[in-house]
Amino acid sequence: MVDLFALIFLVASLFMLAGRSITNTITLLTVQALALCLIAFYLGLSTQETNWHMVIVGGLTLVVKVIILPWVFYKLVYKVNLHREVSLSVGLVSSILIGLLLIGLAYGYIVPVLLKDIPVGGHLISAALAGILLGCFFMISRRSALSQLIGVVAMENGLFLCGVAVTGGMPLIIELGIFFDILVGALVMALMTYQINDTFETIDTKFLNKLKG
Amino acid sequence: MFASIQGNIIFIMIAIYLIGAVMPFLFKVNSKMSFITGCIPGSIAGVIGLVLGLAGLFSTDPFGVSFGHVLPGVELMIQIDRLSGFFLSTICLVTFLVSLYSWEYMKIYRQENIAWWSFYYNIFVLSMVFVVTVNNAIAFLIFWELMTLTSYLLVTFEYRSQNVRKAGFVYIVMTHLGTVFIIGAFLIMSNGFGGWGYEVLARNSISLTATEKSWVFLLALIGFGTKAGIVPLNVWLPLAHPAAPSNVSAVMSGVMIKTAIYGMIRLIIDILGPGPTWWGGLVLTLGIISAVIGVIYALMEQDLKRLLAFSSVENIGIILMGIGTSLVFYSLSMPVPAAIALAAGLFHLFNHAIFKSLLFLATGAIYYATHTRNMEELGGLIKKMPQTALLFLIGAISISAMPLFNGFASEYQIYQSLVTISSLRVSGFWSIAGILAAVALALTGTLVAACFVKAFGISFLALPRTQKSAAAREVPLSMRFSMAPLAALCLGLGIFPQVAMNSLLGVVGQLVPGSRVSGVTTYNFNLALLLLATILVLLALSRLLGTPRVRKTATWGCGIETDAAMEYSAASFSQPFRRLYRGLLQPQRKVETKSSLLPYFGYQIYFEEHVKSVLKEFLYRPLRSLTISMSKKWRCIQSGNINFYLGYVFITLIVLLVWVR
Amino acid sequence: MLYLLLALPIISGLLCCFTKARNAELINILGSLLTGITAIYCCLTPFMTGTAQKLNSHKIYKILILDELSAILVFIIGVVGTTCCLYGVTYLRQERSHGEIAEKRVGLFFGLLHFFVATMYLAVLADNLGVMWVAIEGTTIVSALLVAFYGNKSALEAAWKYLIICTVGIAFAMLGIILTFYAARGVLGSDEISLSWQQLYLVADQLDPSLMKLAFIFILVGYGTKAGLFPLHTWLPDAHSQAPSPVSALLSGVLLNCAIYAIIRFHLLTTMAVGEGFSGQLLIIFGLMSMVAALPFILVQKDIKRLLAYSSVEHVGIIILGVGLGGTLGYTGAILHLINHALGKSVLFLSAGTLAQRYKSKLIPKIHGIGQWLPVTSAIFMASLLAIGGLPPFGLFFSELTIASQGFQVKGALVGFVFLMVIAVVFAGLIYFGGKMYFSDPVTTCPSKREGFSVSHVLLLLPLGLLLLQGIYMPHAIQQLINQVVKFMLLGGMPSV
Amino acid sequence: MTGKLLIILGQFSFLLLVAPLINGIIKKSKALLQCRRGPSLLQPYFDIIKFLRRESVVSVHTSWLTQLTPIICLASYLVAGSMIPLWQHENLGIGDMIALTYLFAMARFFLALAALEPASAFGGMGSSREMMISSLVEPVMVVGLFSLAATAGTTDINGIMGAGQNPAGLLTFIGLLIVVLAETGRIPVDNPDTHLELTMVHEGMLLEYAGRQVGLLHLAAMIKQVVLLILLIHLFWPQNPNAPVYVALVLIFAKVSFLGLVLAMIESALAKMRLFKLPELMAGGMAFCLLAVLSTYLI
Repeated sequence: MVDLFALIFLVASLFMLAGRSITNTITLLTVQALALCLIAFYLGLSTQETNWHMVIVGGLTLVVKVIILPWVFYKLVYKVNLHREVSLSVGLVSSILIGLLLIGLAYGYIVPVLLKDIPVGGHLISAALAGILLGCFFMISRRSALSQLIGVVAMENGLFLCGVAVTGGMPLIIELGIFFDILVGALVMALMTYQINDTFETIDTKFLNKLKG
Repeated sequence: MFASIQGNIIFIMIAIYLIGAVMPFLFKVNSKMSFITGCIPGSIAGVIGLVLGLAGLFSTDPFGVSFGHVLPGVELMIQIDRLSGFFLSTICLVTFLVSLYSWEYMKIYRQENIAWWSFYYNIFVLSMVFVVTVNNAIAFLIFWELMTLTSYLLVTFEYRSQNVRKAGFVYIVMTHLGTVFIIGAFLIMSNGFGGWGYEVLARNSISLTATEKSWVFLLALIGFGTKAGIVPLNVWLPLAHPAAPSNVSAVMSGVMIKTAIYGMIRLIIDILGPGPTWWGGLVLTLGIISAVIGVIYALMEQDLKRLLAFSSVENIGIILMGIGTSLVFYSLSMPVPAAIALAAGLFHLFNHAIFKSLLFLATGAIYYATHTRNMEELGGLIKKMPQTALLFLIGAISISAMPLFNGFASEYQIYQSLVTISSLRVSGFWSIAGILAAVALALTGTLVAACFVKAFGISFLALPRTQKSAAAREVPLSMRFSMAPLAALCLGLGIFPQVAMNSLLGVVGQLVPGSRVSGVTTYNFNLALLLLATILVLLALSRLLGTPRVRKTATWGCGIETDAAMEYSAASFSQPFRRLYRGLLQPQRKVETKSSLLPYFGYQIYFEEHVKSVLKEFLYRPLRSLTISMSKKWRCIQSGNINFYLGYVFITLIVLLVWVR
Repeated sequence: MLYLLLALPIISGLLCCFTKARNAELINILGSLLTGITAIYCCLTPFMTGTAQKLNSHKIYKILILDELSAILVFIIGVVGTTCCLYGVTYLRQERSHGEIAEKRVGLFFGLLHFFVATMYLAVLADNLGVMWVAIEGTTIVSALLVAFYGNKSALEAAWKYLIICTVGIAFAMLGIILTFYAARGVLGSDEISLSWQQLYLVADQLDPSLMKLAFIFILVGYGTKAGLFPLHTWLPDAHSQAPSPVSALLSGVLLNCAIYAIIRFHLLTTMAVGEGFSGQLLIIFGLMSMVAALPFILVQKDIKRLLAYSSVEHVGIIILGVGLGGTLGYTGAILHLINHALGKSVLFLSAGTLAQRYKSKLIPKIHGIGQWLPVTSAIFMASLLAIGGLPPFGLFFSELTIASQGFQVKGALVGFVFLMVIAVVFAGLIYFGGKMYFSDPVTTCPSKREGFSVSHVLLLLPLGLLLLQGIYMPHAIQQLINQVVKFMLLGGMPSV
Repeated sequence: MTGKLLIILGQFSFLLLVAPLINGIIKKSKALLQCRRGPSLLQPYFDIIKFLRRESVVSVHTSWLTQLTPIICLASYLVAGSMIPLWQHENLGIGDMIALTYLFAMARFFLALAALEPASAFGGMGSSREMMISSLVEPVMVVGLFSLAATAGTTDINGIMGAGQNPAGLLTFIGLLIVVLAETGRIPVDNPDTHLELTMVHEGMLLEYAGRQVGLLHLAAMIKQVVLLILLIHLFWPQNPNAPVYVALVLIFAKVSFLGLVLAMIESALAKMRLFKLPELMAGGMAFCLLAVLSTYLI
């Protein structure tokens, strides 16, 4: 059951690489987050006495990552009205291939080789690592500030999944702090995206290349 | 008890130097008081230091004072043994006179801020004192760098001119890079647990392997060689010395570059101990190269101070010849000749300190009187400033090693060592090498003579070439007075060299174990006396016979009235040498004749000839441009594209993940 | 006490945000002074009492802790932070007179400045890995706002790169923390304790090596990004050059040190878990890489603040190298260098900022004859430049020498020699540009009147004096403290009692 | 002490008396070789006395240096001569090769300075060329003397008496003979008789001198020549140490005049070289001396 959600998560983060449309990307991000909080709820409720910690975390995810952030992003998209990724730094096909490669790396090298003697819950952790790597690569392959922002959140999702997978969630206070951080960070980035849009009349970071040497 | 008294004296000396450094700030800048408070404490402390140095030179066991642990694992302790004593007395003797001299001399720099000058100057001297007296590697390095820094600030004192800035930059960069090698040498010897004292290093160095020892030797040679200005590394010297005010260049050339020799002796002979023979051979070779090349370039110079700077290179070469010879003997385990050779080297070091500072000060006097250092603008000064002329002449005679004067006394000793090395027949190679070295020394000697005939003859004799030198006046008394003792020492040590040699043998006896030398055959002072006597007798005779009538007329100028334009100029004096050594100097001449209406009458000739510094052309400039271009290429990694930046992070992560197992 | 240390800057920051410029300055001065005093007082306690000062907020585990290592950092933040906040007043006045910054944003500036300081305090005081992570992420966010403060194109660009790159890095760091947590939970069981440094150090040798190796790699990449190690340093020159000078001073003087602090802590942990060699090896490699890679940028550089930024990269490399080499000398050198670099570089940035303000340009060719126009500031600038170049009588010479000697001992002559050579060449670059600016004729446009001595110079001279003390005569007490810290590190984070 | 002084005085007077005669002999024999009658043997004496009596014309640009130089030259050559023991070979304690070399250098130094003083181009040219030539000659001289000194193991002149009496010594002798030619300013290096401005070196330096000074300088030059010849004899062709005084003196005189004849022959056989051909000549001399060294040490 968990593995199914993990699969959804993984597929979502892979497909983010596939499309040019930013709105779709945001949808995929939402799907990712949704899978995430489902996993959290499942882990929390499947056990005979409910693990409230997990439930709370799941709820937070639901609020922050499934509702608030996507909403913010959508607004942002309409504000700067940029629905399609203007320019990629890595071509779609090649980025898909690289994405598959990264998944391979996570599944085939990091977990079985580097973490071999550690009993990990299913392939959650592999999925999480893959998610993080994919998120990072997503940022590399996209040029627009907005996509990079989305990439950051995607990585955070991967981190979250990893936390859940490995440790069944960090201590609650930390968890809260992290959520707060992500929220503020994302908002600040969004703010800055606005400013960039105002100042440069575009959010394509290829024009942010005046500082060099 | 004795030591504690000495300690107090040391404290007092340091205090006086510091007073000299800060006092001038209290007075209105460039008021008379600031000059006095800047220079007089320096000279007083110099006297005290001289006394201390002599005490150390002749006392059997070292004395000193500790300042406690100033840094983690570093105890700052002044310890004056014989070697330190010798160098301390040299430094303090010269700086004492220079400080006296500066008091008047610095007045030509009124527009600058004298307070800063005296701050830098006193700290500079103080750091030199520390460099030769501390017994701890870290402290040595700290004060070594402090010395470099302060001297850099002194060199760039007239920073308004472009050349001075350039000179200062080259100077500090070269010496700083040199320091890296010195640090390397020290660190190879130090064990990891912060053993920094000399004796600790000495203990460690016993356990070093032969290759490690050789590395230490090479690093030390390069590092100190940079400061001393041995030939491949001497580019800073002819730039920095002329850039600094003359009194400062007197100190730099007279004593500062000698601290490098101190470091070499301390590190290689005292701490590191004997090594393979090729060490000595290398030092000897470097010495020969520096001596010959240095003097050839000196001969080409028109600027008096550049000439003196190059001749410093040459003299350092001669000193190194002495040291190298002694290293050879040392490694062949012949302590006695080693001791004598080393003493000879030290003796020449001291003599060079004396006459080179004398010459620089005299040049400063010329600059004071004429505001130029270019020989082509001078001339006829022997009539305008006779006493300065006499002092300069004495310096010139001594540096070109004429009998009766100290330069000859020390070069004689070095000759003796070379003869010994070839007559002991340790091997055919060394026998021939000794003779060849002697030949090189002889060649150097003649070239130096030529060089200083030019220096004195062109700038002091014949007619003044420009208005500047025609209007010259004799410099103030205090300047002449502070030069006189140096001249007196030149003559005195020339006539009684045994005194110096024997006390130096004491110094060497401390360094080279088992070298108890009773006395050494200095060249007999009967000769000196005889020569003096003969000269005097002949003078007396020519007086007694009564001079026949003397008619004073103008010089015969082929029928034309002679004027300064017809004199032999400095450039034309050195022309034969330029032609002789064209392979090295690569002179480029450019001649244009512009004829006016008639081809035979009244046509002007434009002539210019430059010599190239081969080192600069073919070593330093390419190196520099290569570095710059490589850096320019490398900058492209900071391309300004954020995707790349993220890519760097990502790739680093992947690489590490792959690397980890 | 520690809570006070956190509370003070936050309070004053809040106050600043919602007041007029005039009062904001006042509050800023008061707040920063108080914070500084508290910091100094706090950082002395562990040495006085000899034990780490713990604050039991929650019954089970501690949020804040002040042991020897963090005390050093608190000291640095105290001194440099206060200096920068105070200097900010003069700086902003200049900016306002030039009309660079609107009157009403002054309060905001000081507020953010104080929040920035607060987050850094939290980062070094946190006993909990998670809290520390949160704090460091917080510093990124706040300081990004400060970097973007001017709001012009280049500032925005710098801020954006800074934000994005550092966030990505921090994310990796989080992954490392999670792995550590997992490894620790295997030993310590209960959740909360297993993220506390104190507890971790106690059980460090039982942690799973392979997990810790992986964790350390993520940590290194993560916090390394923040610290500006070579391939990850790309945000650093942009941010440092575009931020207002007091902020650049804080970034380079303190923020980098916070990241280094995190790396050091994990290094100690990993060394005890995995054994010698692994993490040290990595640190040595990264340290050397950073030094060598920063060199060319320093040799050919037009922008004075970028120059200083790259020299920061180089110095971070030096510190990291020292930590990696380890041993008594290595750690002593690293700690001393941490302090010295923070002091010297902040002074350098502040004075350079003033120069740039006066000449209305950050380009070195445009800045002539500072020696004659601004004698005092330029003297301070040159002094700190020489200090950063590693020339005696300033402290950096000694710390570099110490690290170098450890290098010669541990890694053989080559590493040590490369290390020294790079430093020397960097010095050549610095002195070249310094000389260009100092020993040249002043621009014709500059007013004839020379600058006099003012209170802001005293502010700059204070750290410089400390630096001098570090280089020539270190009081015995301070040497004791340093030894204590080094002992602490050698024991691998155990309290040294 | 007094004994030594007497010996020294005796040597001085011997040199002073013999030197002009030797010069006369050389001149005369040269003339005869060139099928001229030539001046009388005593002509140099007359010249010197004439010069010493004549009024001296001094340039207004000169200073005390010009007055002092002839004295210094004469003194240094005399002292150099007194280093080489002529009869009883007891150690005068002053004989030393290096000192000898440098005494010559000293005389040259002052002469070159004095030549620069009267602001005329000829003097300058003369002195610069003189220094150049000396920088070529002196190394050869040193390598020659040192190869002998090293074999003898000392630089004391008594110590190395007759050190050149071996096959290697012959090579050294040739080398040193070339040195002597150069040092005495003879063809092929310099022409003592010319007064054509552009070719003179030694004469060029004396150009502005007149009267007593020039007389002293001529005398000094003659003494230098004799000293060099005596040195050669001392090294390569010494006579019995404990011969009575008059025998020794007579022998010395004979040998010196013989060498003078040799010089005369060489001079009349060769033509003057161009200035910048001299390095090759000196390289030849150097080659001989080095060959000698190699043959002593390697064979």
